[in-house]
Amino acid sequence: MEVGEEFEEARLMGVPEDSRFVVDIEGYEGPIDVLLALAREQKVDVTQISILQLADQYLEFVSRVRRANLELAADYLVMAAWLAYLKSRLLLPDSGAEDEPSGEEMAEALAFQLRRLEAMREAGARLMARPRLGRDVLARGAPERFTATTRPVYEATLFELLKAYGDQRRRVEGRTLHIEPTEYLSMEEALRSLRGVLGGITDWESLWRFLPAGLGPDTPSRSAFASTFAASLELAREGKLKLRQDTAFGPIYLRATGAGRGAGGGNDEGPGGNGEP
Amino acid sequence: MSDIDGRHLRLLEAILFASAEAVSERELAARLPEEADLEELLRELQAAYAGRGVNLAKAGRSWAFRTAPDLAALFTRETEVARRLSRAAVETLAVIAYHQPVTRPEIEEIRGVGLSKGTLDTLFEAGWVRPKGRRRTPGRPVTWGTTDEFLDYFGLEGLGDLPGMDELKAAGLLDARPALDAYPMPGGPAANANADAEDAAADGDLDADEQPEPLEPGGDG
Amino acid sequence: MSDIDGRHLRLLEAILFASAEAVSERELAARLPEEADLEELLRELQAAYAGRGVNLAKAGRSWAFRTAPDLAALFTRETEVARRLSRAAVETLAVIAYHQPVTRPEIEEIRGVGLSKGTLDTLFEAGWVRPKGRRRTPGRPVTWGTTDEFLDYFGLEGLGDLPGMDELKAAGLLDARPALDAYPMPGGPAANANADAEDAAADGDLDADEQPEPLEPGGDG
Repeated sequence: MEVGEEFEEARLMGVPEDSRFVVDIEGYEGPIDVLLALAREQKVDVTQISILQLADQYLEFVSRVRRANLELAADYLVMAAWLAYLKSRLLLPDSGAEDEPSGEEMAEALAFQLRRLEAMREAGARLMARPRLGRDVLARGAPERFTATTRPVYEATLFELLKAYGDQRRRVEGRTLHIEPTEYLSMEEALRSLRGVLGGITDWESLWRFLPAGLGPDTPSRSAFASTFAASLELAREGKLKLRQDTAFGPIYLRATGAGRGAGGGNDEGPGGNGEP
Repeated sequence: MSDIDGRHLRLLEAILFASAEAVSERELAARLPEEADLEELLRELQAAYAGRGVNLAKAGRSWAFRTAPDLAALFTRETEVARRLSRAAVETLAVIAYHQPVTRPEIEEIRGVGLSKGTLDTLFEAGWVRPKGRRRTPGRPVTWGTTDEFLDYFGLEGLGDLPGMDELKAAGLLDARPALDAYPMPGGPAANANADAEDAAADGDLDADEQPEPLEPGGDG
Repeated sequence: MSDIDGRHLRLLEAILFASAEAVSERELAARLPEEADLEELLRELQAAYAGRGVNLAKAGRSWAFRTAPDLAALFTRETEVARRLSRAAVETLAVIAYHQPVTRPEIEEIRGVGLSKGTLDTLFEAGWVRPKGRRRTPGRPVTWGTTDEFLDYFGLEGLGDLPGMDELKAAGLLDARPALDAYPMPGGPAANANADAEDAAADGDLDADEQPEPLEPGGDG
């Protein structure tokens, strides 16, 4: 609970005023936090920031961090990619795609997110600045109870109730724990699944349509995405399908090459664990 | 009255109110501005509270606010001793809330320990649980469930407001161990309880006299 | 004023005075004679204590005597160490207070970062937030809101008194409008958080009226 205090100190170092930028990503809670800090640097009033400039500042921030050979969490890179995309959308004429938001809409969404977060930070600060019970305002120091008779009144809080349930479940589960395999989609499974449908893909289709069906609800979709994507690369390498991506970070399409079907079944020459029975 | 400083009076009132014990005149004097006339202030304050629900009482050379003695009789519901529930009782209550209708042996199985005699009694006495019906299994054991008073006391609109396991976990009330609730309990009613829970509670009405099909679907055929 | 029963007023005063915690209107009503007009009594009592060293403060639907806020500076000696909250906890508390009822994914979406483990836990344990109900959206996520204790702690009469509430509302900053991740962002901390948010927030209040299935609880109808 006190962790945040440390964060706050580090944070101050991350937003220096001089050009000798002290790169300290530890100080930030995430990419949005960095963006907000950068926006504050840019303008005191968050409603007036330039999103384009902000995108540049963020990308510069990320490249500085990487130059310093610091590891960046994936979230930061994802945001960088998104901002690069947003930048291109803002700079290039509208492609006219119907179902996609315009660059301006995306920029406005980002600005809104930043304003809203800023507003919540301020609200939190104002809340904490209020007179508080036990510090500025005092309660009755000597609460009285009448103990003439002794019919007991039991007390418990909802928190205690839920905590107790959580604790006891953990205790009991702990005693009879059955470790089940983590649900994830292996590369082999993805390959197998993709090979199975390969013949049917005669026209360009989005790769994500080929995530295997019947995944458990807990399978992390990222695992399924990653494996299926890797499998598609492998099959492309084998010449069994073609991949296409029209824009950076755009959807990926795939199509079987002519001979697709024949190789589908038993061809196990792929590298890696395909030899597993 | 005219020579009384209202600010001093307010401060004295607040100090006496917030103190856990009677405050001595010496301490009061130390905490009030030097120019304050303590004796006069106390007399004034005592007069202000005379005949009210709360009086300013003097004990030796110390002062304290006390509920007016004649009201004691009216505090009928206050004449109760607050008692914290034992850990076992809280846990048992939680199990009943989450798994109802549930029999005593099932509670024991879920908790992994025997239920001591007084625990259910305590919860029953508190008005939070009650017998709900009987299982149609050999021995026809009584099933237990929570009452409206339980919901009322814990500020729940309905049983549906009890957070689910995943939410308990998300709130930090459960260990971080992945998919804790996905691990089946070995046999036993609890396992089924969990598995069925979702549609099980759909009709929500636990009050049917005779609770028909309980936790083990076809438990004994 | 003439229709106020002095004995009721004294009793109410005594009950409130005797308690360190705020007392809910429900509980007050239960402790007063049936014919007592609680609303009127509270108004009368509040007026009687206005401007004194001790005031009758309202916190949501609960009431408590509290020392007057302007005396704070004079109390430094009594002050207990105020609870220190992490930045994340303060921010989370603000999001819950201003956006309630709000689900965990929505909190994460607004803050742009996942909620770390103990944060909600801490606020819940402090008694400031609690589950309020469930959204009528897929998954029926639990919504969170603040408690009367929260209001009491920060000296607020109601949610409308939250600092800046009106301006924030007017500026549209409390809208459940989808922000960033409604747009194609690959992944992101809260990429899926928003999926439900839209209609979710549309129905605004906790779905008090319908709360069937407990997720886990094996209520087995």
